[in-house]
Amino acid sequence: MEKAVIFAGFGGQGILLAGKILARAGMNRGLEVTWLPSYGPEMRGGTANCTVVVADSPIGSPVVDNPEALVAMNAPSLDRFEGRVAAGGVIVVNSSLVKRAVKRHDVRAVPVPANDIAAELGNPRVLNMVALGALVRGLDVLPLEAVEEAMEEELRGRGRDKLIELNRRALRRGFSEAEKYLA
Amino acid sequence: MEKAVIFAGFGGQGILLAGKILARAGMNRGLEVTWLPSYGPEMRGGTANCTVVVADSPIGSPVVDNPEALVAMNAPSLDRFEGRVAAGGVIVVNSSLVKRAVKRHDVRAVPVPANDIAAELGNPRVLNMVALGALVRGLDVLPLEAVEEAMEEELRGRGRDKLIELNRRALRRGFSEAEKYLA
Amino acid sequence: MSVEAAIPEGYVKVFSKPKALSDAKYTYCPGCHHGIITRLVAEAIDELGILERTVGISPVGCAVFLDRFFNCDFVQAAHGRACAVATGIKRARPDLVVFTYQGDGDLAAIGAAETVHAANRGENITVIFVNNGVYGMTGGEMAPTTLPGQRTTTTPLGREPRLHGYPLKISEMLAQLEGPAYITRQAVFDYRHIVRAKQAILKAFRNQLEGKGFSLVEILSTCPTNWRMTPVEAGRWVAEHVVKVYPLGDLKDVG
Amino acid sequence: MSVEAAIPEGYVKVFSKPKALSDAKYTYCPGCHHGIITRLVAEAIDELGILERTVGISPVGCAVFLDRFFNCDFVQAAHGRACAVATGIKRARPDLVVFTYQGDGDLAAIGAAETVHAANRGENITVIFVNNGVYGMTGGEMAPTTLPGQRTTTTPLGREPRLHGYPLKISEMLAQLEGPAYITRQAVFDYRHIVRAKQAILKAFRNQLEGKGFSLVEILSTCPTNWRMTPVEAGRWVAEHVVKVYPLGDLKDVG
Amino acid sequence: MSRVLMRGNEAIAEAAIRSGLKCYFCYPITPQGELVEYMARELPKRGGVFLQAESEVAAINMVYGAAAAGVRAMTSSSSPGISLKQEGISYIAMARLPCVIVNMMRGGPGLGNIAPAQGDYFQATKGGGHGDYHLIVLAPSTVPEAAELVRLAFELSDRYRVPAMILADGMIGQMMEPVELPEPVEPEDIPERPWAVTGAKGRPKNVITSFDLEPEGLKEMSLALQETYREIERNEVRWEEVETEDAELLIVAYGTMGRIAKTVVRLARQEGIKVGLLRPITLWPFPYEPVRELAERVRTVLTVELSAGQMWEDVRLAVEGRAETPFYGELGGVVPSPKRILEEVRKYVG
Amino acid sequence: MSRVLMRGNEAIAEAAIRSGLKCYFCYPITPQGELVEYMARELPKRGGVFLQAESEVAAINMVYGAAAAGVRAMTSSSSPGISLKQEGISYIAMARLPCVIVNMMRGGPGLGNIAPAQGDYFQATKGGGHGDYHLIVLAPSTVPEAAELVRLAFELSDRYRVPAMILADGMIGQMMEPVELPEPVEPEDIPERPWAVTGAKGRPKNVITSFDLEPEGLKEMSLALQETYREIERNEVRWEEVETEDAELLIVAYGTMGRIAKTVVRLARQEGIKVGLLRPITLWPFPYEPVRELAERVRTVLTVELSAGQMWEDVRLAVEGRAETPFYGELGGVVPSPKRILEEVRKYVG
Amino acid sequence: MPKGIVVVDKERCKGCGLCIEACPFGVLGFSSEYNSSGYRVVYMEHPDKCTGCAICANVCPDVALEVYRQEPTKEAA
Amino acid sequence: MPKGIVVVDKERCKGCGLCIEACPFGVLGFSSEYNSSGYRVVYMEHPDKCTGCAICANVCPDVALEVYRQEPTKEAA
Ligand SMILES: Cc1ncc(C[n+]2csc(CCOP(=O)(O)OP(=O)(O)O)c2C)c(N)n1
Ligand SMILES: Cc1ncc(C[n+]2csc(CCOP(=O)(O)OP(=O)(O)O)c2C)c(N)n1
Ligand code: SF4
Ligand code: SF4
Ligand code: SF4
Ligand code: SF4
Ligand code: SF4
Ligand code: SF4
Ligand SMILES: [Mg+2]
Ligand SMILES: [Mg+2]
Repeated sequence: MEKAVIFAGFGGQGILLAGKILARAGMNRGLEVTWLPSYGPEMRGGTANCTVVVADSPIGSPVVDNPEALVAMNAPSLDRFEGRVAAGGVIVVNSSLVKRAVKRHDVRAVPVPANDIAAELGNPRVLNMVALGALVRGLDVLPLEAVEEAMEEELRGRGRDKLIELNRRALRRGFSEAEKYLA
Repeated sequence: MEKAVIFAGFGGQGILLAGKILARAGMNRGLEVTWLPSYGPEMRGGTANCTVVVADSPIGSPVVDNPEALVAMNAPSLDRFEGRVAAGGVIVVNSSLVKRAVKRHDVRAVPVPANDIAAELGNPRVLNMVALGALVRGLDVLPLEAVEEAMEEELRGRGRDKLIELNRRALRRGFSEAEKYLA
Repeated sequence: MSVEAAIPEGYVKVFSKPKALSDAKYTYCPGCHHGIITRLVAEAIDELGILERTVGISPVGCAVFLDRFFNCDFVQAAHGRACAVATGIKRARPDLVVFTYQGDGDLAAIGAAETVHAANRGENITVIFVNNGVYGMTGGEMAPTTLPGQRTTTTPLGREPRLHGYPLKISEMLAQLEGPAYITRQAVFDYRHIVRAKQAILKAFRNQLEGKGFSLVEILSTCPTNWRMTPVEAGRWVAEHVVKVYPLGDLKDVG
Repeated sequence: MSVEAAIPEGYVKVFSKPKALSDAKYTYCPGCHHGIITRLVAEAIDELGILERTVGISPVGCAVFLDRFFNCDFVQAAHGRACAVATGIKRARPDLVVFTYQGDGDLAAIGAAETVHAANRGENITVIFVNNGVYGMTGGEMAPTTLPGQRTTTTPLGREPRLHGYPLKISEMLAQLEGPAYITRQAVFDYRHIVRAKQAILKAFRNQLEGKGFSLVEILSTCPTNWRMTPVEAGRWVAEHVVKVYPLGDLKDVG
Repeated sequence: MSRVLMRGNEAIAEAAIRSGLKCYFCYPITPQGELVEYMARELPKRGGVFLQAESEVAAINMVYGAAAAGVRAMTSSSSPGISLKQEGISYIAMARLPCVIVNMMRGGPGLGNIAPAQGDYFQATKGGGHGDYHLIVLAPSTVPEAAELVRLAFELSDRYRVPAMILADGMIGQMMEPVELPEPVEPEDIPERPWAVTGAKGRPKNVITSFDLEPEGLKEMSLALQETYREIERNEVRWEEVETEDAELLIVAYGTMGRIAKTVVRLARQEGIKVGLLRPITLWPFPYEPVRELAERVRTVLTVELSAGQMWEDVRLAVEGRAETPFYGELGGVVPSPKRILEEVRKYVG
Repeated sequence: MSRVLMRGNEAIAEAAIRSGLKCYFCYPITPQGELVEYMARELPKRGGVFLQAESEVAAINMVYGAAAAGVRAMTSSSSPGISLKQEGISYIAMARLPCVIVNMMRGGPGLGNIAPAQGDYFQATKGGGHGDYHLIVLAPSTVPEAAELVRLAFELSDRYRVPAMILADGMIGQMMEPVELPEPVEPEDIPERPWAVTGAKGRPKNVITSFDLEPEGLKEMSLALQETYREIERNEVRWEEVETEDAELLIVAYGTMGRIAKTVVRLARQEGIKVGLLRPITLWPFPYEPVRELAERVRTVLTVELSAGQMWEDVRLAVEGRAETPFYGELGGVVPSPKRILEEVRKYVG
Repeated sequence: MPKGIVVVDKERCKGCGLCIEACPFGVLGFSSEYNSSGYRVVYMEHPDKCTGCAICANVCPDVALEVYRQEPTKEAA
Repeated sequence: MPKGIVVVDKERCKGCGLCIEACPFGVLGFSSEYNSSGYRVVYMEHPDKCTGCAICANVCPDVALEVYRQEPTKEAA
C-alpha cells in the first residue's frame, strides 16, 4: 500500500499542519510516511501545498505524479491539481470558497463547506481540520482515531491545549460530512 | 644553440637587472630568450636569483637543470649552484665577497672582484655590470656591443641616462677581467 | 484603471502610481513598508525625469523582485554586493544615475565591507537602505540592526547584545567617514514622515546628479510578517520603539 | 647569547628578548616597526604571565610568519579573517587569551566586515592593528589607510581621494560602536611612544582577562621598503605626517 | 528509540548536537533555514555555542577557529553561501582541521532559486576552492539517513582530519519523515586533539597553518594530505545497491534523485524491465569500483541527476567504455517524477 | 611590430588594454602583482578605469557591474583570491555577462605559497562556484601566447556571453620573454551589447539577473546556457601537438608544464624515444576528441601536472581505456625539470 | 458631491488596513469582498467625508489607491 | 667602567640604524663587519658613554640588543 495526498490552499489555511497531522498519524501506526511542502515566493499570503505519502513499505519518491487524494481549499488549488489525481481517487473541495464543481468523472468528489462549518463550530481557523476529517474518510487508510491522536500530540503543550477539543469536533464533522458522499 | 645562465646573489646586488639586460641583448639580436626570476620570502635583503636562457630556436623549459653558466655574487650563491653547472660551463664569481675558490674542475672559473672594481669606477652599484661583462665573455654567445646596447635601452629615459657611460665602462672592465682567465 | 471612466467631471487626479513603476504587483507582504519606500523611489525618479538614464540595483532580500516593479534598467546583485556592483556600473558609465536598494542584512551584515568602502570612496551613487531589523525574506532571523531583547528566529529568547552583538548603527558609523556627502535616517510610518523621507530620497538623487558623491538614505521599515504584528501595530512599533534606538534625522550633509 | 659570559660582574641585565619570543629571526625588512610591535606584544604576554593560555592569530601580510616568532599556540588566518577566526576560538574556549595581529590591508580592507562585526559584538578579544599605510607584503600597493597624495604602486601619481577613497579612519569608525571596550591609536617611532604603546597593549590584554570585551590597539607603523625611505626617514615621516591624519590617543575607553 | 517526525534540516541539527557539536556558526539562507532555527533554539540549551555570523565568509572562518581550538564545529548553508566559503574550506582542508559543512543545494548558478538541485556536485567533490584537496562528501537520500550521515561525518572528519560535507538539497531539508535519532555521544568518545590550540602548557606550541613558503615544505604537507586521501579512498567508500543482481540497465543516482530512482526501479520491474540502482552514499570517495563491476554486467548505465551531468563524469570514469552511459538531468530546480525517468529508462531497454 | 621583452603579467595587462579593456578591478596578490601595477600605471592614461577594490569579492562584483553596463571588464588574482570570487563568477555566468578573469595560480590549498602550481584546474574547468556553469578556460604556456589568449578571451567571451578565464601560474606571470603585442582593437570591432544596462531610452528596460524563482523559468535559462556550452564545445576546442605523428608515448600537459614538456620531447627524441606532446590550450572546452584519437595510436598517455591529478581525469575521460594512462605530478610549488619528467617517461617505454 | 474620490485597485489591495488607519476622516473600511489572492479589500465606507487629501494613497504600501479631487471652481481660485 | 653595556646579536642585527639614531649619548655606530645575511652590523663605538638606559634596545626592531647596567652600589641604594 502506498497512498499520496496533496493538500493545497491559501497560506494561512493551515494546509501544512493538516498534512503533518496525517503524516504523524501514519507514523504512529507504524507506517512509512513522507511530508513534503512546496515553498516559494508566495509563501506569505500566497498559495501553499504539501504532499503526504503513507505506505506500508519504504517510500521512494516523495514527489508524486498522481496522488490518490487531493484536498483543495480554494479555487486555484482545484484548478491546478484536479487533473493530476489518480483515477478512482478522491477530491475534497472546500465548497465554502470553491464555487465550481469537480469536473473529473473518474474520481470521487467530496465538497465540504469547511469555512462555514468552522465558523459554525466557533473558530474559523479549524477549517483545516474539517477538511482533514473529510480526507481521512475519503482516503480510508487510517482510522479517524489515529488522526485525532496525532492532532492532540501536535497541539499539546504548545499553548494550544484548549483547542484540542474544538479540533476534534472539527475532524469529526468533516469525517461525517464526507460520509454523505462516500457511504 | 641553447644556453642558460643563472645569476645569483643578495637582493640589492642588481642580479635581476643584469639577467634582464642579457635577455634583452639576445632578443635584439633575433634570438629566443627567457628570463625567470626566483622570488620568495627573502626577496628583501635576502638572496635573489634569475635564470636566463638564450637560444636560436623556441625555448621549452625556462627552468634549467644544468646551466652553461653561473654568476655567483656571494658565497651562499656559489654554494647553492656550483654543483649544477654543466660540465665545460663557466662560473663567474664575485671574488670581492666570495673568499673560497671554485671546487669544480670541469668548469672554467672566472673570479672577478666586482665590488672592488665598481668602487674603483666610482659607484659601488655597478658591480652587477662588472659581473655581466665577465659573463658575456665567458658565455661567448653574444658580442659585448649587443649587451652594451641593451644596457643603454634599459637605462635610457628613466632618469638613469647619466649612468650609461659608467655602466658601459663597468661592462668592459668585467669583460676584459674575464679575458685573463679565458683567453 | 478602467474605473477611471467612472470619475465624474470636475475631478482631477491628485494621486496615482508613478510612471517609473510598472503594472506588476508587489511581492511584499500585506502592509509592509517596503512598498511605500519602493514607491517613493519611483516618485523621485519621476520628479527628476531621470527614468531613461537610471539603473537600479536590486539586492537579495524581499526587494529582490525590484526589477519587475520598475520601468528602468536593473541589475540584480549578489547578497550584500550592491554597492560594489553599483561602483562597477557607475565607473563604467558615469552618466548613468545609479542607485542601490538594500535591506539591513544585505547592507550591514554580509555587505558591510562593500558599503563602508563605497562610502569611503565617496562613490557617486545613491543608496536606499531599508532597515526593518530582521532578515525578512529568509524568515525573520536576527539582523545586525535587531533591537536588544527583540525575538527573532535566531534569537528565540531575545537579542542579547553581549552574545549577539549590539544594534549596529551603520549610518552613524558611515557618517564618520570623509567620503559620504549625505547620510540620513528617515521613517515612513505616517504621512508626515513619508513626505520627509521622500525629500531625503530626492536629495540623495540630486546629490548624484550634482556629482556630490555617496548619499545614503536609511529608512526605518516594518516586517509585519516576521515581527508577528499587524501592519498597523508594526508601524506603531517603529514610531514608539525603533526610533529610540535609531533616531531620525540627518547624520551627515555636506550641503 | 654566548657573549653573555663576557659581561663583567656587577652588571644586571636590564633588557633582553622577551620569553614569549622564540629564537627565530624576524622576517621583517631592516628597520620595519613591525619588529618593535611584535616585541611589545611578547613583552605584554610575559608581564601578564599568560603565555601558556594565549593563542595568537597571524594574518596574511608581513606578519604571516608570526607563529615562528612566538612561543605560544598560533593559528594562521586567511587574509582579513583574523577576527572571525579569533571569535571561533574564543567562543569555543573562553578561558584562552586570544589576540589577532593584523595589517591595515588585512584588517581594514578585505577584513572590514569581520572587524566591524567582531567589534560590534564586543567579542572578548585583543586586536593589534599595524597601520603602515600600504600593503607591505605584496609590494607596496595602496592600503585603505594610505595618505592623500601618497605614491604607491597602485597610485603611481599619488592617492587621489575622490578616485581611490579617503584615508580610512577605521578606529574612529569602530569607536562609534557600542561593542568595543577600548580603541586607541599609538605609534612606536620613538622611545616615549614605544612605552605608551606598550601600556596600551597591556591594557588591551587586561581588558580581555577582565572580560571587558573587544579591545583594539592601532599602531602607526612604517614600511621603509615600500615607502622607499631609510628606516630613520620612515620613522620621522610617521612623526611628522602620518600622525596628522591619524591623531594619536584613546578613541574609546569604557574604563 | 522511538521515531520522531522531523524535517531533514531539523534532523541534521539534532543529530549534530547529539554528535557532540560544540560550536555552530551560520549565516541564514533558504532552504536550510530550519537548521539554523533549530540550532538557535536547542544548541545553547545543550551546552553549545550558536552564533549567527555576519556572512558565510565569517562563518566558515569561525568554524576554522573553533575547530583549531579542538571542538566539534559545524556550519551550514546553501549553494551561493557555500561558494563564499570556498577559500575558508581550502584553508581548513590544508590546515587539517576536522569539521562538518552542510550544503542544502538549491537551483543555480547565481542567485538561481530555492528549489532542490544538485548542481554543486563538482564544487563539493572536486574542490571548489583552490589547490589540491578533497572533502569527504556524504549524500543522504532520506531524512533518517541524513541524521545517520551527520554522525558519520563527524566521525570520519575526526579520524582523518579532513573536513566532511553533507551534500543534500532543499527537498531533503524541507521534507519530514520519521527518524530514529542517534544516541548522544559521550565526551570520551570524541577523539582527543593533541594538535589543537588550547594553550601551550606543558607541551610545545601548536600551530595551525596551511602556509609554507618553501615549495619543498609545502610539497611535504601536500603529500601527507594526499596520502590521507588514498587511505580514505581505500576504507570509506559507501554505496547502496537495489536490485542490481540481474539488472540489464543500471541507474546511478544520489540523494534526492537516488530515492526517486528507487521508485523508478519498482515501477520498471512492475513492467518487467530489469532495472537496478546504484546509489553512491559517499560522493567523495566515489564508488568507482562498484560502478565498474556492475558496468561489466549491464548494457547501460544511466546517470540521473538534478544537474547538467556532473556525477556523470565520475560514472564514465568508472565505466571506461564497458557499457553505454546515457545521461538524464533536470535543471533549474525542476524535480522529475518517477514516471518521467521511467520514460527515459524505456529508451534504452528492449 | 617589433618584439618587446615583457613579463607575462605585463604582457597580459598590455594585451588587455589593447583589446579595448575599459574597466579593471583588482585586489593585490602575489604572483600577479606586476599585472596590477601595470594597469594602475597604464590603464587610466589610455582612457580606462583602474580601481583597487577592498577585496576580491568586491572586485568581481565590480566586474559584474561594469560588464552589465556593457564595457569590456576584467579582474585578475591568484588562487585564494579566485576562491573568494566563486560566488560572483557563478552570478556572472548565469547572468550571461562577458568578462575576463585571470588566475595566476600558486601553491595551495589554503595560504600555501607563491610558487607556480596548477591546483586550480578543477575550480576553473568544472566550476568552483555553485550550479551548472562553465568558464572558457585558456591556458597559455609562454608569454607571447598569454598576450594572444587575452585577446581571444575577450573575443570568445563577447561572442558567447560566457566569462573567460586565463589560467596561468606564477612562472608565466613572472618570467620575461619577447612578445609581439596584438594591435589595438578599434571601438567598432567590439560587438554591440544591446542587452546592457545603459539607460532604458528608446527601448524596453534591460534586466541583468541570474534569478528566477520558478523552476520552469530557471530551467529555461539553464538550458539556453547549456546550449551555448555545447556550441562552444563544437567550435572552440584548441590545442597544440608536438611530434605526435609517430609517438609511442603521448604526454598531455598544459601551461607551464606544457612548455617544459616540449623540452622533454626533444630530450627523449635525442635518446631515440618516440614521445609526442598534446598541449591543451582550451582547458574548457577540453580537447577530448584529439586526445581520444591519439590514444588509439599510442600505448601510453602520460599526464603531467603541477597538481595531484586533476586534468588527468579529463584525459582518462577521453582515453576511456584505449591506452594506459599513468600520471606524474608535483605539488607545493615544486616545478620538475625536464630531466625529472624524462625519467618518468622512461618508465613506460622500451 | 464629495470633495474627493478614492479608487481602489482591488487586485493590488492586500487588505493591510494602513489606509483605513491613516484616513483622518474615517472614510475607508473593509468591504466584504475578497480578491483573487484571498485578500479582503478596502472600499469607501463614507464617501461623502472624503476630502481628497490623498493621505490614504500615500500610506498605501501597494500603490492600490488613486485619488481624485474636485477642481477648485474658478471663483475660489 | 661604563654604566651600561650593550651586547649586539650580530646575526639578528639588520643594520637599520634606528638604535644609532635613538641613543641619546651617541654610543652606537656601524662596524665594518657584515653578517651572513649581508647586513652591516652595529657596535659600541663609544662604549664609555653608555648609561645602560636601554633606549637602543627598545627601539631595535629586531630584538638584536641586550643591555646590562651596573648594579647600583649598596651605598647608593
Ligand atoms: C550569499 C547569500 N547568503 C544568504 C542568502 C540568503 N538571503 C536571502 S535574503 C537574505 C536576508 C534578507 O534580509 P535583508 O537584507 O534585511 O532584507 P529584507 O528581506 O529584510 O528586506 C538572506 C540572508 C543569499 N541569497 N545569498
Ligand atoms: C585572499 C587573499 N587576497 C590577497 C592576498 C595577498 N596579500 C597578502 S598580504 C596582503 C596585504 C598585506 O597588507 P597589510 O595587511 O597592510 O599587511 P602588511 O604587509 O602591510 O603588514 C595581501 C593583499 C592573499 N594572500 N589572500
Ligand atoms: S517578509 Fe517582512 S520585509 Fe519581507 S515583504 Fe514580508 S513583511 Fe515585508
Ligand atoms: S615590506 Fe614593509 S611592512 Fe613588510 S616587513 Fe618590509 S618594511 Fe615591514
Ligand atoms: S483622500 Fe484623504 S479623506 Fe479621502 S479617503 Fe483618502 S485619506 Fe481619507
Ligand atoms: S493601504 Fe493599500 S493595500 Fe492596504 S488596505 Fe489600504 S488600499 Fe489595501
Ligand atoms: S643603553 Fe642607552 S646609552 Fe647605552 S647604547 Fe643604548 S641607548 Fe645608548
Ligand atoms: S636597531 Fe637593531 S637591527 Fe637596527 S641597527 Fe640597531 S641593533 Fe641592528
Ligand atoms: Mg531586513
Ligand atoms: Mg600594511
